[in-house]
Amino acid sequence: MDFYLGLLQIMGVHTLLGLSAYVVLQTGQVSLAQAGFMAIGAYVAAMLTVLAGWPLIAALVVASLVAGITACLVGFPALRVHGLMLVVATIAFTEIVRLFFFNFDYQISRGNLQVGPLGGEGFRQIRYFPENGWTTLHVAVFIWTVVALVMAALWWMDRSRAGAVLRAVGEDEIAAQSCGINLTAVKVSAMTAGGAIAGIAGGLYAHYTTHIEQSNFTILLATFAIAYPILGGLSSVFGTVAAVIFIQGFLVEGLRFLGDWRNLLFGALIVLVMNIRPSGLLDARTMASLRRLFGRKEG
Amino acid sequence: MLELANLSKHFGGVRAVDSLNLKIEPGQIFGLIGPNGSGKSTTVNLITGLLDVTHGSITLAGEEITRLPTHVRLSSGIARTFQNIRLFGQLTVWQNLWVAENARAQRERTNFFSRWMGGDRGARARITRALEFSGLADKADELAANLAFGEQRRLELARALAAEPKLLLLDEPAAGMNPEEIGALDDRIRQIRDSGITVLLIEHHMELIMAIADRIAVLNFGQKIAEGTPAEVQAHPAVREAYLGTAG
Amino acid sequence: MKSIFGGVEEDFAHSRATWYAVMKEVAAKEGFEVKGEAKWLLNDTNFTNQAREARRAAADIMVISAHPFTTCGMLKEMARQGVAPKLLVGLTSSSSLETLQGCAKEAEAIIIPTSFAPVTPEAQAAADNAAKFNGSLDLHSAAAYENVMILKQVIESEGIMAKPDTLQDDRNKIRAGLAKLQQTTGLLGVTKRTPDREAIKPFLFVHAKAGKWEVLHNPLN
Amino acid sequence: MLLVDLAQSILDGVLFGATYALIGIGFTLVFGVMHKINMAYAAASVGGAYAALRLITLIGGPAWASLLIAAAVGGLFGLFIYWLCFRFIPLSNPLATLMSTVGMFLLAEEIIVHTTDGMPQNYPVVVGGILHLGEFMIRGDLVFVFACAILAMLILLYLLYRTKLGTATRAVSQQPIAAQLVGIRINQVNALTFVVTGMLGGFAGALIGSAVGLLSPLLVVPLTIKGLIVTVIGGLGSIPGAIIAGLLVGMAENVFQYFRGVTERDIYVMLLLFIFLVFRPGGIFSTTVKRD
Repeated sequence: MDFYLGLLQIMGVHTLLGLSAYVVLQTGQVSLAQAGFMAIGAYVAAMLTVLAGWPLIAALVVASLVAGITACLVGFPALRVHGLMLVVATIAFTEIVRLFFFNFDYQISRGNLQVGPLGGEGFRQIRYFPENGWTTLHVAVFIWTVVALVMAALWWMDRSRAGAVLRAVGEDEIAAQSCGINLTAVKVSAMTAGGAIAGIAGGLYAHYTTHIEQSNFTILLATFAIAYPILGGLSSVFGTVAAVIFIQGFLVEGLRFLGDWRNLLFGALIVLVMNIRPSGLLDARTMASLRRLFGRKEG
Repeated sequence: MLELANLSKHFGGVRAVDSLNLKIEPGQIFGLIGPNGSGKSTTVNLITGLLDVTHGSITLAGEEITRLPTHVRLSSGIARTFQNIRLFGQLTVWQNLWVAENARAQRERTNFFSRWMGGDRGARARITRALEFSGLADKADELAANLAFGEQRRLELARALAAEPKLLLLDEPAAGMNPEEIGALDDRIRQIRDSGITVLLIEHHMELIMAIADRIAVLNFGQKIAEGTPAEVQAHPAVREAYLGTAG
Repeated sequence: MKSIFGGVEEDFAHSRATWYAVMKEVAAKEGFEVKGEAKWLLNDTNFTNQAREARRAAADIMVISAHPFTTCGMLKEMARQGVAPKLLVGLTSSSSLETLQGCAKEAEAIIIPTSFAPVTPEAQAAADNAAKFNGSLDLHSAAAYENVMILKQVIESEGIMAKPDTLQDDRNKIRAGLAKLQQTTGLLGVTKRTPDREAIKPFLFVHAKAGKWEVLHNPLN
Repeated sequence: MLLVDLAQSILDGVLFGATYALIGIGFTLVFGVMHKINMAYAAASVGGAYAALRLITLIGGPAWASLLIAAAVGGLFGLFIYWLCFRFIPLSNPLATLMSTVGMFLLAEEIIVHTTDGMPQNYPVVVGGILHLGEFMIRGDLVFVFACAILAMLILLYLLYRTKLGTATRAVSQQPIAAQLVGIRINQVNALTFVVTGMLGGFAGALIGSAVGLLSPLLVVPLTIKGLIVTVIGGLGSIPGAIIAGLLVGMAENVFQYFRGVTERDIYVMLLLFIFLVFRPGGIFSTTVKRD
C-alpha cells in the first residue's frame, strides 16, 4: 500500500511540474527552465522548514513566490529569443541553477548535527513530515489537494479570456500583437505562473523525498516537464494528468516486470505516441467527444 | 484621422517606402493602390508598428504614434486584417473575437475581472454584433481553422471590428473572393464607414476600390505618384504609366 | 614512496568521501606528503588540466577516486602527458570489468584495495556459475553476492516461512536476525561485526594484469 | 610557470573544442538549414560510433576504417530518425517532432546501455602523436579532428550551395509549398538531408570517441548540450560559426576551470551562452541586430 501511495506522491509532483510547463507552452514557448524553478522551490521551501522552522504551507507559499519572481526576471531576457534559441537559453538557466546548488553551502548547527544544504552532498535533513507525524497517506492526500487546486485554477483560466489570449499568442504572435496584445506581458506572465507552480512542485518534492541534491534537477527532469503536456495534449489540463499517468504509472511502474526492456520501450512508446497522436493523447477532438459523452446529451 | 509625414522605410539600400505623405480624413474610405512591390504592405506594417520607421512620422487623431509599440497602437484605435489570413486557428470563432475585444476593454480600463476572466455583458453583446454583421453567428463555436476560406476572411474582419477601432486597415480583403462575395464585402465596407470608422483599403481589385473609395493614393517604388478621387486618379498619366508601362 | 596525489570525482559523494575523509587523512597520518588533488566531474571528457596538475605534483603515488569512465579518461590523458607515478591506486568502484573494458592498457598495474573478491572456494564457484550465464561476478558486483548470502544465512537461522499470513512476522524476524548477527561468511571467509554493526573485514589487494584483475595480496593466505 | 600553464590550458581547450565544433556543425545544419529540431542527433552520432566500434572489433581492420563505418551507420540512423520522427508527423506541429526526437534520444541511449551493459568501451587511437613545441604540447588527434571539421565544412558548403540537393534542401526548408509546386519531392529531399547529416554525425561520433578514448552512454547528454550551445553561439545555420563557437566553448571551459575550479566551470560557460543569447541572438557572425 505504501508503495502505491508513494507512487501517487511522485505522480502528484510530476503533474504539477507538467502543469508548470503547460502554462508556458500555451504561449508557444518551449521552456526547459522548469527544472530550475523546481530546484529553487525545493531548496527555498526546505530551508524555511528545516533552518527557520516555518510551517510547511507558509514555506510552500514563499517557495512558490521566489520561484515565480525568478521566472519573471529570467523571462524578460529569455523571451527575447524564440524557438530553439529559447530552448537553449532555458537549458542554460536550469544548468546554472543546478550548478549553483552544487556549490551552495549553508549549514547551521542543530544540536550536535549540522543541517542545511551542503553542495554536492545535497540537503539531507528535511524531516518535516515524519517529525509532525504525517503518514504517507496524509502526504499523498495533501499533495493531490494542491494538485487539484492548481488544476482547478488552470482549468478556469483556460476557459477565461486570459486563457484565450495565451493560446492566441501561442498560435500567431504577429496576429496577437495586431489584436492589441502585449506579447512581453503575456509571455512573462505565463512564465511567472509556470515558475510559481514549479516552485510548489519543488517544495512538495523536497519534503516527501527528505533529501534533495543538485542531481535531482537536471535537463532530463526539465524534458519530462515539457513531455507531459506535449504527450498529453495542450487542449486541456487533463492531458497533462493523463500523460503523467501514462509515463509514471504505466511506463515506469506498470512495465516494471519487463526489467531492462522497459527502458527501451519507454523511448519507443513516446516516438509511437507522437506518430499516432501528434497533438497529444487528449487532443481537442478527443476532449470534445469526451465532453459529449459525460456532459449534456444533445439531440 | 491618420497622417503620414515624410514616412520612409529603407531595407539596406532598398527604399521600400520613400518620403510618403498621406492625410486621411475621418469617415473616409481611403484607397491605397499600386503595382506589386510598390510598398503598400510595408506602409501598413509601418502604421501598425510591425516594422520600425527609418524616418518620418505617423500621427493618429492628432497624437504621434511613430515610436509606440504595436500592441499599444492597436489597442488605442487601429485594427487591421492581413493579406494572407492570420487567424488563431485552434481557437473558436467566438474566442478569436474575445481576444481582440480585449483591446477595447484595455482602452476603457475595464476592471481586471471582466478584462481577463468573465467578460462583461457589454463585451458579449459587442462580439455577438460583430459576428452577426459578418454572417458568422451560427459558427461561434467552430474552430477558426475549420472555416471555409470566405468565412475566414469574414472572421478576420469581424475580429478587427470587435476591438471597435477608429481606423481600420484592410490589406487586400478581396483577394481570392468570387464576385458575389466581393459584392457583400463592398456593402460591409460601406456600412463600416457609415458607422463612423475610417477605412484604409489596400486592394488590387480595381473595380471594388474605384467603386467605394472616397479618395485614392497610388504608390510606385515606394513613392506616391498620384492622389485624388477615383476619377482623378484613373485619368492621371503617371498612374497609367505605372500600371501599363507606357505613357498615354 | 613518500608522496601522494589524489584525483577525485567532485560531484559524487562516495568518491569525495573516499579521498577526502579516508585516504587523504590516513596518508597524512602515516607520514606521507600529501601533494593535493585534481578534481573533475562525473561525465567530464577533457582532463588536460588535471593531468598537468598531476604531472606538476610529481607524487610517487597517485590515487584515483572515481568511476571507470573518468578513471579511464584521466589515465589516458596521463599517458599522453607522460605522467607515470610509481604506484597507481584505484577505488573499489573502478575494480570492475568496466575499467578493463575501457582502458586495460592504461590501467595496467593499478592496485585496488577491496574487501570484495571471490577468493574462497564457494565464492569462486559462484563466480564460475555467473560466468556460465554470461554474467560476471567481478570485484564490484561480488558485494551483492555477499549481501544475498548474509540474507540467506538469516533466513535459514530464523526459520522464515514466507507465507502470506506470516509476512509481517517474517519481516520482524529478519530485522531481528540481522541485528543480532555476530559473524557472517563472506567472500573473504568469516566477517565479524562491531557492536554498532560495522563489518570488520580484512581487505586484499588486487591489481590489473594483462587486462584481468588478479589478487596481489590475500591476507587470508 | 603560471603563465605557461594558462597558455597551455587555453591551447588544450581550443584543441578539445574541435570535437564540439565537429558535432556542432551537424547540429547547426539540422536546426539552421533544415529548420527541424532533432534532439536525437548527438545520441544517434554516438550510436553510430558504437556500431562502428563493434564492427571493427568483430571483423578487424585499421582504426581509421571505423570512421568510415561510423559515417555509413550514422547515415542509416539519420534515415531511421527521419522515418520514425518526422515522416508521418505533420510539420505544422513542431512540438510533436520535438517530442518524438526526445523519445528517440531516450531510445538510442537505452539501446547503447542495453547492448554494452553501460560499460565504457575503449576506442582505439585513430591518429596519435603529440607535437612538442618548446614548453607546449599539442595533441595530434585533436588537430586531426579540427582538420576534419574544416573539411566537413567545405564539403557541406559545397553540397549546400553548389549541388541540386543543397538547393532543394534550402528550398524545402524555407518554402515547402513553393518547393512542392516546382516539382521537388519533399520527402525524398528531407530523407536525403537526414542521411547526409547522419553520416556527418556518425563520423563525428567516432572521432570524438577516439579523442576521448572511450565510448560511454555518459557522452550523450553532454554532447547534446554542447551541440546546442555551439549551434546558438555560432548562429543558427552558420557552419563557420559553429566551428569558431566550438573552439570558443572548449577554450572557455578550460579557462574557467583554470580560474574558478571544476565545480563552477560550467556556470560561467552557461552564463557566457546566456549573454550571447541576449545580446547577440544572431550568433557570432550576425551583422548588427537587424533593426532598420
